[in-house]
Amino acid sequence: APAATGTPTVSTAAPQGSPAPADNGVPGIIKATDLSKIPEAAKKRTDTIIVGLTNPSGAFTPYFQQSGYDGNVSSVLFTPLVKIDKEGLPVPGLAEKWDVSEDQKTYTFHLRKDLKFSDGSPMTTEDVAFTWTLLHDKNYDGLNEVVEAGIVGGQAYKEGKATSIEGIKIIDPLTISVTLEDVNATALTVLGGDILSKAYYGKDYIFGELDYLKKLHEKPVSNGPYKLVKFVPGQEVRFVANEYYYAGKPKTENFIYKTTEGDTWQFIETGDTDFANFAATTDNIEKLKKLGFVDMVPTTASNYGFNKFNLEHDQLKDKRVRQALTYGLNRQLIYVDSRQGAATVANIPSSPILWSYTEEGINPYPYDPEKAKTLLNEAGWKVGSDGIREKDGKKLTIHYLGSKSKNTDIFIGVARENYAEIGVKFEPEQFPDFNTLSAKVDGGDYDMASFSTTIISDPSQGVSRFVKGETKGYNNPKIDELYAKGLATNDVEERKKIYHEMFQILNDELPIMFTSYSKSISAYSGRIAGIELNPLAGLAHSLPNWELK
Amino acid sequence: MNDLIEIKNLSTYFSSSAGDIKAVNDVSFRIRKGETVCIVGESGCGKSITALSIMGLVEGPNGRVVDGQINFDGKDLLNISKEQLRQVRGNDIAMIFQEPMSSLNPVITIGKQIMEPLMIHQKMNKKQALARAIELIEIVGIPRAEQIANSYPHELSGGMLQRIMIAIAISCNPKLLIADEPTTALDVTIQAQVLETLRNIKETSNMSIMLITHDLGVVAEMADYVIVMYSGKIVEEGEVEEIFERPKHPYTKGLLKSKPIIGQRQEMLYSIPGQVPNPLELVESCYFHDRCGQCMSICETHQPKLKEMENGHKIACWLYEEEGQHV
Amino acid sequence: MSNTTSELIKAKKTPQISEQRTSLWRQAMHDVMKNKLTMSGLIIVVIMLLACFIGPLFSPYADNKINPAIMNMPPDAKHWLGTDLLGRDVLTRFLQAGRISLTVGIASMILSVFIGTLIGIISGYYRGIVDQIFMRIADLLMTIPGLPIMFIVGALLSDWKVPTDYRMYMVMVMLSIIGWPGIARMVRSQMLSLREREYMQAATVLGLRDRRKLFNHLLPNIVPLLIVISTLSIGGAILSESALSFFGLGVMPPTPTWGNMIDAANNIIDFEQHPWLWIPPGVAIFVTVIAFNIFGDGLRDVLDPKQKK
Amino acid sequence: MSKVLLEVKNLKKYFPIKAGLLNRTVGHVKAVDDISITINAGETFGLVGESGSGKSTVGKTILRLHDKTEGEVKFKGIDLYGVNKEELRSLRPKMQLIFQDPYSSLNPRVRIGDAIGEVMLDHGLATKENVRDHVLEVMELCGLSAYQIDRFPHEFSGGQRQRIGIARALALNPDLIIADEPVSALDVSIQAQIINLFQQLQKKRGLAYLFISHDLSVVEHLCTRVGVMYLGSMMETAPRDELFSNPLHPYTKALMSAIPVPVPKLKRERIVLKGDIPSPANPPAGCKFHTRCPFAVDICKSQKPEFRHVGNDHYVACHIV
Amino acid sequence: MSTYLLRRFIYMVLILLGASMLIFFLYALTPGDFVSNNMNLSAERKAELREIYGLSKPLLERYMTWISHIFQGDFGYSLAQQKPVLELFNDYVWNSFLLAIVATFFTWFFAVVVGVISAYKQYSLFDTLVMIGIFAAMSIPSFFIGLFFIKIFAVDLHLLPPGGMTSTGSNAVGLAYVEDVIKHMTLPVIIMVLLGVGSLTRYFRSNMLDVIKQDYIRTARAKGLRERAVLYRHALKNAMLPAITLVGFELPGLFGGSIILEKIFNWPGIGQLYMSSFTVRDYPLLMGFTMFLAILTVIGTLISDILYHTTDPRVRL
Ligand SMILES: Nc1ncnc2c1ncn2[C@@H]1O[C@H](COP(=O)(O)OP(=O)(O)OP(=O)(O)O)[C@@H](O)[C@H]1O
Ligand SMILES: Nc1ncnc2c1ncn2[C@@H]1O[C@H](COP(=O)(O)OP(=O)(O)OP(=O)(O)O)[C@@H](O)[C@H]1O
Ligand SMILES: [Mg+2]
Ligand SMILES: [Mg+2]
Repeated sequence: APAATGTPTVSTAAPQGSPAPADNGVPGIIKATDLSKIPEAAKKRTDTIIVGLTNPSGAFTPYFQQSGYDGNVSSVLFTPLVKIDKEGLPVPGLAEKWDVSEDQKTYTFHLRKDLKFSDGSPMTTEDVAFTWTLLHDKNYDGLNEVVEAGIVGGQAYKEGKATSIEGIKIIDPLTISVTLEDVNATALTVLGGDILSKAYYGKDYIFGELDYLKKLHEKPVSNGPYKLVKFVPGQEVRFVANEYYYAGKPKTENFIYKTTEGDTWQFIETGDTDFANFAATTDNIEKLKKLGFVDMVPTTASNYGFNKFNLEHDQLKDKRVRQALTYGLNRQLIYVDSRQGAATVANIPSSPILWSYTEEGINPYPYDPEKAKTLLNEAGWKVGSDGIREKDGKKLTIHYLGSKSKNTDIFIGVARENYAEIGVKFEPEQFPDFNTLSAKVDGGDYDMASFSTTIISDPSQGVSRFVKGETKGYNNPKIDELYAKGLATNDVEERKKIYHEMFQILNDELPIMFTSYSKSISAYSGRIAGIELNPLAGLAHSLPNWELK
Repeated sequence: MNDLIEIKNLSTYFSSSAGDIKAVNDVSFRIRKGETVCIVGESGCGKSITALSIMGLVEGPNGRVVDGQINFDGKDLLNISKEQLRQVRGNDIAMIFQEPMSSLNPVITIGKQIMEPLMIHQKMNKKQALARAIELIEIVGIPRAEQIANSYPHELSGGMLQRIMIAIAISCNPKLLIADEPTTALDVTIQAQVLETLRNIKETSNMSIMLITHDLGVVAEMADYVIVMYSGKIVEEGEVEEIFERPKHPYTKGLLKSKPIIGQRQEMLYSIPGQVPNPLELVESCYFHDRCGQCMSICETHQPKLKEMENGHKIACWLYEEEGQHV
Repeated sequence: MSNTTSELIKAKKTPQISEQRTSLWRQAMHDVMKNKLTMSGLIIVVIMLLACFIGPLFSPYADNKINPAIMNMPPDAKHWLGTDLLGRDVLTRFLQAGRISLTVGIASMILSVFIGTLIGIISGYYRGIVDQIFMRIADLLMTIPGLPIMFIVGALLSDWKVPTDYRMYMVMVMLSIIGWPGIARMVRSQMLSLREREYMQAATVLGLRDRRKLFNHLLPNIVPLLIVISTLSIGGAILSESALSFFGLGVMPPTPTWGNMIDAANNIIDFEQHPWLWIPPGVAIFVTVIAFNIFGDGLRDVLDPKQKK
Repeated sequence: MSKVLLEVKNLKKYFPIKAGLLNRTVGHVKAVDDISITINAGETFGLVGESGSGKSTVGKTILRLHDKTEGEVKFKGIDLYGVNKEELRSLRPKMQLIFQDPYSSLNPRVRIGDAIGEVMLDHGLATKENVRDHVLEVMELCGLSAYQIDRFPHEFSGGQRQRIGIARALALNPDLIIADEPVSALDVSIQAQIINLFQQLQKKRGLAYLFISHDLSVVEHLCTRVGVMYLGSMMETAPRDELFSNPLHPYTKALMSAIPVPVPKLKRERIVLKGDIPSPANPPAGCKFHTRCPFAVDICKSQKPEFRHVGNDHYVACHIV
Repeated sequence: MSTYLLRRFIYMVLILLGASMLIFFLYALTPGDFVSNNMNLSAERKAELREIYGLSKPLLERYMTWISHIFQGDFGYSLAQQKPVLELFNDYVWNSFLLAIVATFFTWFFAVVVGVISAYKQYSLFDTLVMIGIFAAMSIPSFFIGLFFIKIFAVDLHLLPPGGMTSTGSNAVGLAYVEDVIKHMTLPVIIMVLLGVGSLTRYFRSNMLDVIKQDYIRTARAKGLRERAVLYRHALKNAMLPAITLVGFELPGLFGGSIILEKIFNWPGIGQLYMSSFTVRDYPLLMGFTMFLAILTVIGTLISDILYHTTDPRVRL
């Protein structure tokens, strides 16, 4: 999955390339009703599929990208060692299989036979070792977590104390093992990422000098289903099927990412693109149905939205206040009704589509102003003469930060009324872009701020923010302990239990206010067959099977 | 008849929000071949508008010629098509304006500006036109003609520009040259030069000149025939000696008396009291009555008509009404 | 007999000593009334102002009250312009929005005209180093694209804890930061040309005090220019506010402005399916800007001395 | 009555000529080039010359509307260039300027009563209470009617505006009025009214005038002494009668003969000068007039003639006199 | 002459230096930086990255490095795009330029023609309609009219493409390519012209009104010139003169891109890139681009001055 950067709570367009199968009561695929309505422009394309994508920058080397959109491109170009299935569980990619040692610290990957890069050169474990090593370079400025996986000797290499990484061992051209300092349940997927050709990307490599790579970003040598043909900045990225792809040449000869900005209605309608995601509002669904020529698949994103509380502010240190603020807010109206069902209310830090999700023992915090009032009273906040609660002469004010979007507008509109009712003064502030907002949050000048997480493929990612002071002002040793436990085992059932326990604690303590899981609808031309959507792995997951009828 | 042009009952009005301004109010006169007719009068009395009416250049949308005839060459200039009128302009009738500095296009060379009428009316080609333009510049007495032809108006002095204007005007040998205060903006010594140029040209080409001025000295020097206007009407006209030696209208008299003359110093100058009436507030009366020392009661209620008296002297004044009737 | 005395006699005949002071302004108003186009501009402006400032008082739908029961309803007898996605009455919001938009337009106009005029006058009147400094600052501001400046101002004001309810004032400030250099230049060049007028030389010869020269002689002569700039820049400011809304730098929701109302409908779905959301603010911006422009243009003609005899 | 009121010695005023992208000074217009004038109280000094000869610049430089380049200006014995701004302001009421153009010298947005009154207020010659009476007084003196006090300049004719300008100057009770072509923008019939007014006021108030004009006939009518300028330099000065009966400088002669006389068919012997007035930025060497002078000899081209006294208080700058 | 140019040049450098400081410190003041953008990074990693990017150095030092690089023609390396800034300009600026130059051409063309005619027919019905049209065009928010046009002309009528610069996947070359681009730029150009033509038309109209009142126009008529020659030969030339100086001021606009329109029409221009770089605080690109515009502005002013001094014979050197 692309290493997407943090995004504000909601963006009008649903995250690219992250659809999920139908579940959660939403009916599954809705088939196109009238294929004759397919626009001429689309009909003319017989061997090409076009998908919209916000402008990628041209940095197509995996691990060296700053923008998630470049990740979307490289996910078509590269296939990882280990893929993730729809529920977030690992499945073989370029690695045919893998073994985990008794102590769960050593992983041995077995590559498939006869793997080739797009230039025809063979791919071996040399390449794997090279890739892992490269990411430990002291000047590596990318966003990958391989270093955090804690390979034995990794840190020494990074500091220049060793010329190679001790924990990486090439056993033969098809077998490689890696040893970690500690057990880490996410290590398999982290290490099982994309592999760079050593012959190509490592030709000029000297420790500490990565600048030479920059010249290669736009000319990738890859191993995924498609090869790069041409990148036209601001316009499109063109691919052609890779004849060396391990699973055989993909069924459609050409694939194009067309640069589009935000809402892509016009391109779907005119047939300029074949695939797009929309927020799952009834309006959108109606419109898509009316188009008649698209298949629709509703999906829930694998992330969650939340309102960050500033726990360093006195009034928010009290759990009851946080709970009251949650009860006192009509989340159903804000996230579900006014969005015409394009989201559901969230109560735990995990998406409904992940295996870790549960509603058991979880308080849904239904909208209940009376309950909120009671809680506030209990917490000592009494209604003052102007209707605003106060305690020790201090008014109960919530200084809210949100970034510019229609959904923030809605939130502010509702929250202002809801909070007035329970005697809380609501002072909203909106920022033109996410960066200003996050700078403001970093500065601590807020009470509540809206965010959403990036794609979560492992439950640990959803809770890592509550661990070891990551959330300022929140410190719960029990959570720290559970978190460590959750990572220290590879047993899914055991992990489930651990995470459910964590979710219950977090749901009660509310270090943040859980807000929503956004739902989107993927729409694609009815004449494409073979689409199978995996919100955790992007389009690349089933792309080789896409076929134009 | 050797009349070149005859203006009959010309009236030109400007409409304004407060009503019509009768800039030219029922004016009739004629100009003979080879004659210089001077029109004098105070600022705003309608001299320029008379000239512009003849040229068909009264500017819309407010101004319009409401009545009259302008007979020239057997045609009524007010009744011919725009295209025909354009053929007359600059070709048969040419005009020079008061401000030489602003009357020439600042971004086009002098030579080109002289060549334009030649190419339009005389159908000359560029080369011929240029040669003729240089010739014309020499005719009006400017040295270094070729160099001048290539320069822009701002590089020349006012006197030179006015002579260039004359060159443009005479380029197509017009039958009538209208000069609207051609020397007012110039210094006396330069004025003398320009007037001399005009005189020379007139002598050599026998064209008629309609000279507009408010300087009685210039009139005396140039005119054969003088027309005195006041508030849009002709109040007196006649041969130049007649007017200067035997002025009849109190206004003409006043004008002649109020100008100091070197060597004829008086203790106090004579001055016509008051000021010209507001053109919007004119009522049936002699328009000069409230400034007139000899104002009678009839002057305040009735307008005198222009009547011919002895020696072709015409005058519009109630003082002479009886005299006139005797003739 | 000199005419001086004769005029004096005439003057004595006139009974009243001082007739009523004819006002330039009354004259201007009179001329405006006669120009149909200008007048229609003025009438529209007045109607807009009245509707927006008084209209909401008659609305049965309280300030921004959300009503989940009637979200996204098309216009009907109860809600003449329908409701928005939170069930708020569009008409009420539209009128309130007009109040804000017009206030923002007018206030930011006043602010930028004030700053621009002040700096323009100081620069043009004193010239020299002061002028140099101000004009170079203006140059610089005009060199640099407005957007980062706006982002920064927005962020700074937020850091300075300007209450969010005053975001409207922030928009005004931002608009005037962008707006003043142009105005200052115009005023300055006007000042420079006024300085050279003969009547200003006359004022110097007469030994008038500086203050009087400035306030009685120079200022009244730039007033017509200012009026024109002002009316034109009100329209500009209303438009700019909508552009600011596009970037999220505008007035903060839920406070409506025409700009953010139209921006909220800035997507194909609303465009197609909820036209009642964008037509009113769109038309209002359009009509108001036209009205102010036409009115300003007409005023310019009226106040232009060249147009008079 | 021969007290010296104004003394101008060797006054020079050069204007820089700016050109090019950087506004660099590429030369100087020698608008006034070494001019000396003395005016006694109650006297009228006429300054004639053609357009661009520097007459206005003389006037404005005397009043410190421009800075001088060189020379000395003494008014009532006070060096005008030696005083500071505030002192100068307090001296201003005694020396006034009347402009050529009655249309542009009045602020279109100031009522004439205010225009006349404000100067009195600013110089403490009247108080807010009595200023109106004072204004009416001067207006009456200048032949303006009381009912016009609250009107704006555009409601007046040219002649009336010139009166307003005069009234405004007179309100300060000056000793010297510099009149810069005050009648040349006016019609003949109105010219006479204004000239008469000038004369009357001089009688009543004992004013001295520096009367600038290009019209010799007006100057002859009004002035006691006359100076003739050409290209920034004085060519000839003399008492009026002396000058008009015995003009010495060829330029003066040419000027006089060029004036059209309102007598038709009068055959005068006339000196028509050749050529144009040279540019003051680049004046001819030697005698500045030699390029147009019908009598020029070799020495005129090379040597600047001295400004000499030739008797009868008559000064002239010419080699051949 | 050479000292002129030298002084002029020094003045330009000074202004640019001032601009560079202003630009640098303005961006430095802007809250957030490239690193703070990523919520997933730990505080240590953030510090590490800031070190790598040189964001942790003192402000003044950063400014000095930046400006000295600029003087060497090095505008830096874009953090988000992983490419040298100048290369990025090269990728995007020309697209913006294409749009702007075509739009500017038509804007001027229509402004001149309409301005001349409506001045000539002042107060006529045509003039009034033009005035209203001008104001109308001036009073539409650009993003809105963009959406409107896409909906009508692209989605509903299928007349023109809804956005982008070329048909996706097209391999057209030569004339076919040109045709493709023309089709794609039609809508944005129309909108740019609509938005820009108003004020320019007004400008020409009022210039023209001034000019046709001049004496030399009357002279031209008195010479017997045809009305068309009077208008287009004598009047227009004079009316254009003050506008010529505007040409220089258009320069930065030609390369500056249009943030809103490029976004709406998916035009691969620099304005869009600027906007997206802004949201991630890609300072090298932002500062480089702003500086680039400042340089263009200064050059534009110079060009204006030169044009002013060369086109009008009255002010020629
Ligand atoms: N375009 C116009 N609009 C309205 N009134 C006009 C216009 N042109 C001239 N007039 C009026 O027509 C009358 C005559 O003007 P005209 O220009 O003929 O006077 P003139 O005798 O030439 O004066 P001057 O000596 O000042 O040139 C004046 O009262 C003037 O106000
Ligand atoms: N402010 C100025 N800057 C530059 N040059 C000037 C300035 N004022 C006058 N001059 C020049 O100085 C010379 C003398 O001008 P001045 O106005 O004194 O002449 P004048 O005799 O008053 O002429 P006129 O009769 O036209 O009023 C002219 O060449 C003029 O161009
Ligand atoms: Mg005239
Ligand atoms: Mg002068």
